[in-house]
Amino acid sequence: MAIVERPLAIGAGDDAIETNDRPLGSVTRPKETGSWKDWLTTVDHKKIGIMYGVAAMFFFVIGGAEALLIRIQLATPNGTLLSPDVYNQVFTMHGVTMIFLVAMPMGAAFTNYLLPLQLGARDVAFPRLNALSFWVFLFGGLFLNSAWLFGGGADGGWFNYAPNSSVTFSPSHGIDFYALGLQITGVASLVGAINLITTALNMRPKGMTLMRMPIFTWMNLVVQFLLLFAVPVISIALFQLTFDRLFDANFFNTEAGADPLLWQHLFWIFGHPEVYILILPSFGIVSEVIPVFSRKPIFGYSFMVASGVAIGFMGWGVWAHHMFVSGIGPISVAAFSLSTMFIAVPTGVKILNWLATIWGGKLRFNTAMLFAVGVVSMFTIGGLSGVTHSVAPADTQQTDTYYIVAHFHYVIFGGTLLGFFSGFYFWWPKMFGYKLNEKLGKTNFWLQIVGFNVTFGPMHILGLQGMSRRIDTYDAGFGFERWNFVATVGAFIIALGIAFFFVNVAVSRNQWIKAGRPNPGPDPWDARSLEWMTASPTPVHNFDEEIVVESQDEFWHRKYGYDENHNVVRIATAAEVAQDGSNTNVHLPSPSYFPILLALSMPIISYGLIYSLWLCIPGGMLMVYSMVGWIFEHPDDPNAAHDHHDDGHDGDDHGALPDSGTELEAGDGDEELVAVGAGAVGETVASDVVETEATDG
Amino acid sequence: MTRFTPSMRKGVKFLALLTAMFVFAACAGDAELDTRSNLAGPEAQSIESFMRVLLWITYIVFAFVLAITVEAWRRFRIKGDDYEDDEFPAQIDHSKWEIVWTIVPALILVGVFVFTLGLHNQLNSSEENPISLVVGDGANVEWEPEIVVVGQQWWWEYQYHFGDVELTAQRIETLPDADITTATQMVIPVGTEIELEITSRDVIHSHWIPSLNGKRDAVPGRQSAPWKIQADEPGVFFGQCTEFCGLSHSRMRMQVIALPMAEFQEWVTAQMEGVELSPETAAYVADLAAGGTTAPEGTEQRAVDTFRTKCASCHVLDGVTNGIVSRPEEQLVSGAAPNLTHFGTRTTFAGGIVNVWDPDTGDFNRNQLGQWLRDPSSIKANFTEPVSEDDARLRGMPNLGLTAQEVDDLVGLLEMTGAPPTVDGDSEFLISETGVE
Amino acid sequence: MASTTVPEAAATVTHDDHGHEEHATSYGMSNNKMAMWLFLSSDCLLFGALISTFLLYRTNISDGTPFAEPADVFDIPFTSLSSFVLLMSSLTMVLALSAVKRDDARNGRIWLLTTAFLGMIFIGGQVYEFTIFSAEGLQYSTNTWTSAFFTLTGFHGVHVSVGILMLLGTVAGTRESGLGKEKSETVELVGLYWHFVDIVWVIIFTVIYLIPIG
Amino acid sequence: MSVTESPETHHDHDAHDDHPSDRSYVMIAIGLAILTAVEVLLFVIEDQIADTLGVGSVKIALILLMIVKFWIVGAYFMHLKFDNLILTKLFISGLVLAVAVYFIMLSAFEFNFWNDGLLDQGLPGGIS
Ligand code: HEA
Ligand code: HEA
Ligand code: CUA
Ligand SMILES: [Cu+2]
Repeated sequence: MAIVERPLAIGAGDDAIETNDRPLGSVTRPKETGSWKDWLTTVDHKKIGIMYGVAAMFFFVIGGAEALLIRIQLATPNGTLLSPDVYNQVFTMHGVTMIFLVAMPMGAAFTNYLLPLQLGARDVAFPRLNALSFWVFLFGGLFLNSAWLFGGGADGGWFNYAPNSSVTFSPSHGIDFYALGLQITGVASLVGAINLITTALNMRPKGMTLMRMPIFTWMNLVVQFLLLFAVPVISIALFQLTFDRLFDANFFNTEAGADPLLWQHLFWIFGHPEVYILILPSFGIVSEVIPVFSRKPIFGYSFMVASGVAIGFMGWGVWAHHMFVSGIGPISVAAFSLSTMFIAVPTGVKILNWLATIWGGKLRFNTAMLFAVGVVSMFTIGGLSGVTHSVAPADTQQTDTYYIVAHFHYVIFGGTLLGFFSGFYFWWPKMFGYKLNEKLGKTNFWLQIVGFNVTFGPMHILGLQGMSRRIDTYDAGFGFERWNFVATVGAFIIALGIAFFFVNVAVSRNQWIKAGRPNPGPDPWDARSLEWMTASPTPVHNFDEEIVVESQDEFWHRKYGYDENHNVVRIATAAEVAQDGSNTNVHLPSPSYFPILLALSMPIISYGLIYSLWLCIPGGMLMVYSMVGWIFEHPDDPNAAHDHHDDGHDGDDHGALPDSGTELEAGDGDEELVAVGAGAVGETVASDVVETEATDG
Repeated sequence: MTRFTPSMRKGVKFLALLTAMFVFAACAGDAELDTRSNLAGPEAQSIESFMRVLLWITYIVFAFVLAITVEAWRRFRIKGDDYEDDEFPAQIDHSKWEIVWTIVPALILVGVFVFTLGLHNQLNSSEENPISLVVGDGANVEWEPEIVVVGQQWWWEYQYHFGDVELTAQRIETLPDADITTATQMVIPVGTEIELEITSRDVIHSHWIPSLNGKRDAVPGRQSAPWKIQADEPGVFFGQCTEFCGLSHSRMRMQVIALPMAEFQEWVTAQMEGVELSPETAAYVADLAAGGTTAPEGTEQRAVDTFRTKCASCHVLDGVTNGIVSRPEEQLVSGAAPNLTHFGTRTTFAGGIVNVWDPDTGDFNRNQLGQWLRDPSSIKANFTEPVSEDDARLRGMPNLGLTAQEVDDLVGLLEMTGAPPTVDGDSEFLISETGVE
Repeated sequence: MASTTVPEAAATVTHDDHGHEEHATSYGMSNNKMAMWLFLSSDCLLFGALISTFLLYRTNISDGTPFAEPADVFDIPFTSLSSFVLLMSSLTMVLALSAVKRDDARNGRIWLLTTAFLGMIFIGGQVYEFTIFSAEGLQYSTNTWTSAFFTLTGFHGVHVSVGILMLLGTVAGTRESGLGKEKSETVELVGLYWHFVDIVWVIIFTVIYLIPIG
Repeated sequence: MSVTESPETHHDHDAHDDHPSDRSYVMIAIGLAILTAVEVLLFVIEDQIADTLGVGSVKIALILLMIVKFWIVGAYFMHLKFDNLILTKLFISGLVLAVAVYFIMLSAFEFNFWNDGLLDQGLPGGIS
């Protein structure tokens, strides 16, 4: 009943699968993966994860370049590199880019790639929606950054307080791009959250109870819940802002009696859970890396899970610590001060449990481990300065100074980003089939960690010396020169360190190719969780057969047992236990054009809202077209490599199964959901039009 | 030794250095905005003493975490890249330890919170301490020291209301005219707790004098929850707007000048009067105010004339703009421009970034004032364009296209508006350096 | 009842050589259904933000209008009627689902169309209310109250409209393939969405229209 | 979502037969209609009640009725009562979170749930 042409089943058609004795790796065999179109239409969670990572890296270079501009401007007093106007755009776009287009999608990259694998699932619950999330995010990010080409980026700071964000005070279109761009990326996060929660809750194989899920998966489940509930809050705030700016609503119009604190509350109700959205994936990575390289199980698994859940939960009750000086009443201030402080308790549990995991272990300090241990100490610095902010009276001196800038770079760079780098080094062989070079990796690490401390360490001092944030210059007389210069030097050391990462990727890849592409094996680190139980790079279908899970750290327990003295003994090698990825008879979800098309319609509509409502018409048509096409496209290409019913279906064992409508395996089900899912997406974007037409007229 | 050990060593040393850096952070500065040294107000001082404790807690916790990491690295790292099959350290029993490190931090934090509450209450309570002042025509008032602080892009206005005005209940637009209005510079009596009513006319700003107390946002449409400052010694205290407020946020500064009671009284008396002009010019102004159209004679009258035609639509200068109702709200988004009556008594202008009096020579800063009048944006970034096609209002001081002659005249006129306040006759002490360039 | 008959202990990804996958999941329900509920629970925060914004500005109506308080504006009998219509559409929705589950496609279709029709009446009522309001001087940009009110009810209206499209889409999309009981999950999901939109209105009706101020 | 839930537990598998019949759906709808009528009635006679019992009682009554209607639709029309408990948990977590968070937010605005909003009481900014 397809009313739209069925997409080509590249790489997943009969031929592609059945003529290969080894199914495709994710990116390693371009010859066999077919053309670049494959990437545009893929619904494979691994490819999507990798694309998330590449896109995030791309934006990281942009955001990093902006950071370097900031640092050059501030290296000396009365810097003149950037005009005040440009400076304001640069730091705003730096913040927005780094938070929404680097740290969040990088988390999504790891989650997408690893969450199904760690569960032992074949894909996420809704592969096409997954592709949609990615494209929506990418186009949203490009849209946001395209503001530079259309008269300048947003200039209101990343939290963009009203009423400075109104047309009167920011007449350029930068903030329209901000509002609509973040709206779009929000759609991506929301769709992703629904998808991944469903996956983690509902797609676990037999035996994989919640309390056997790896901590990485657990932390990301928490993250997805945070997204699920936080995104709508910022959505509304952004809608209100958009309506104020484009259609003369009065949400933040103080002349009409509006209260500007409304924006602050809504933003931070989202914003604080957001910071835990940024950090928890990294906590998850560290919790995977440290046990492997300590050769010990994680210390206190259930406490680690519980503290992660507790952080996620408490994160909802602390938002007003960003508003201690906004003039909310003293009782609120005291209450939020209290709640904020106590987040240090579950976070401390994590830090100390990691230390206890290391303690007494057999520590292999390779690059992944170095980065992970780096997180433990660097995040602690940031967390501790966070505790000094949580003391509301003290925060009245600190807030909006570089002391805050120091805090959040320590937690974000020292926590989130270092964690991601740890993850790169750790999972690279699983993703791409070769290890990254250790020597270059260590150079990367040391440059990064030294540069990072040289950059952001001095900012503590600057802040306490009274240097305000978001200032484009400072005078020589205030005593800020020395440390600002040091910080700038540090920023370039970081840049060098990160350059080493890129060099490392290129060099390692070349070495690997030169060496004839040796396979690192399924389990290069003697690791513990299920993603290591299949070939490297991960075959398209993930696992050859279903894994029945019997314990936490299932893979490890298949490799090792205990002798009568309760000493650990090896009972099997990784190669014996792991699956070789040779199964060719696995049902795969089929690629689709509609996710990318649907995603593409959103920036078009957004340009239309800003520049000319006429453009909304083709945008809207594209949206409707792709939604309809999506719904009527069979999620499974009948030509794809799989047998349905016809060969050897032993229905009796399984009870009476309905024919359709309840086909629950991956790739099967998003038909109905998208009617709603896409409806919701459409709604979010389209409703500004409908909305104002309904109300204006 | 594995090959990465030397770099590890370096790292450890580096981290130790880093810790040391933080510990000595406090010694780094004697800058005007420093939150930790040269504190002159009891609030700022209490915050700092608490901060010192807090920082020590963080140093200790961090040192602990770092020490364990380093010690673990020292003791437990293995050489080479691969494990022997029999190397399986046992896990420590965890429940007991987990309870320890749930409870210990919680106890520390309970302690911190108790002191936080105390300090919080101290900062948010206010005491009654009326002081008696002679205002206007020798009338004596009991003034409960309360100053209205109004932020706008990109300068601060301070209003002193000596009458019986309920400040907290009104929006800034509906407040009656203040008895004294200053810009950029708040003058307060020493040793007295001053209550601040902080608000804004356009976007959110934040008022911050680090030596005296923490900051408080100026939110349009809201009166801040009460905030206060107090200076225990005379002096000039710098401040900076700390909530991002647009283009010239970095150039939105202010000063508090704390004067001993007697000097404060003198200052008040002087501020309650208009500018002192020569009798002829005064008569000329009176004539103009009554609707006369006499042509100006001499520099002073020419300056008055220029001010009345070019400046008075936004600025007030008591004694010069008599008879003119200035309507800044028609020309400016913020709806306010500084009252220039006592321009000369200030130490800074242009949002606190340029000195009125040259700190080296003590002379009136004619050059920069002239520059400002010729082209304000060259000193402080402004939006030079109107808001939009249908809204012609501006943000910041426009370029009025004044001739060199007019600029000179105006500078001369502004120089007549007063001399900086003094403490024991020593005005130099109060002219602190500020400003770009 | 087929939709939930799932064998115990069935797992997700059985790919035995000859096997048909088990269509079963950890919680024994379809992914679609769980996803729908997740979406709805996330929508609670969406509407929560809109409702709180309205509450914050709810007395701020006098600015630029001849009204002193919201009670002067609302036409309660009219709104009660349209609320009633929406509530009854929930009934027709469950009846549709129940018919589809009985494999009674004909009645299923009728009830679905009735539901959509009732939804349209509700939307019509809302459009009418908006027209009246704007004729009385309550435009979108008049004051904070109007902005908040129109945005809240407008968002709800958009939700209802999307629901109507989904209902009509379900009817249209099953013309060829039939609305047999294998489609009951589709109908169920549409129904969940529809009922949610209904309960949001239950809240809006009480909190915005009925609860007196003062 | 409970941590202890194992994937194998499927709670209400045999509960399906308890699904309400069409007849009971109609009865439920009638009940809802009656509740709505009571709500409107309360609104109409609000002044009388307010005189004797205070405005607060009208509000409490209306809110209680709202909750009951909400619950009925959720439990029966949306099947929460008969479906797997996990769905109820997921939905309730969003609902409760929304109510709690926005309640706290409005309280921080000194929004008084039992009296007016704050904006007509002069300037915002105060103690809570
Ligand atoms: C990854 C992101 C991330 C994380 C994880 C955190 C974690 C924390 N943050 Fe941070 N924060 C940000 C990102 C983050 N923050 C950002 C981006 C901003 C600024 C936004 C802006 O203004 O632009 C900000 C701003 C910010 C403020 C507002 C400052 C201001 O503007 O005035 C406050 C105030 O309380 C705060 C507090 C905290 C606290 C208490 C934690 C806690 O979770 C930290 C807990 C961790 C520890 C405490 C360390 C480990 C614990 C132990 C070893 C146990 C022993 C400890 C003790 C006994 C104390 N943060
Ligand atoms: C994920 C979050 C994240 C990350 C990773 C960073 C990374 C960095 N940040 Fe940023 N920052 C924020 C989030 C982040 N920041 C936020 C939210 C704000 C607040 C904004 C606001 O106030 O609104 C902020 C604000 C902020 C300020 C304050 C601006 C102000 O208040 O005026 C400064 C100042 O130094 C700064 C510096 C840096 C530096 C030097 C880095 C470095 O670590 C960057 C290192 C990366 C690179 C250098 C890129 C590497 C690229 C290459 C190696 C390729 C080479 C390419 C070229 C040189 C073109 N950041
Ligand atoms: Cu005013 Cu920043
Ligand atoms: Cu926070």
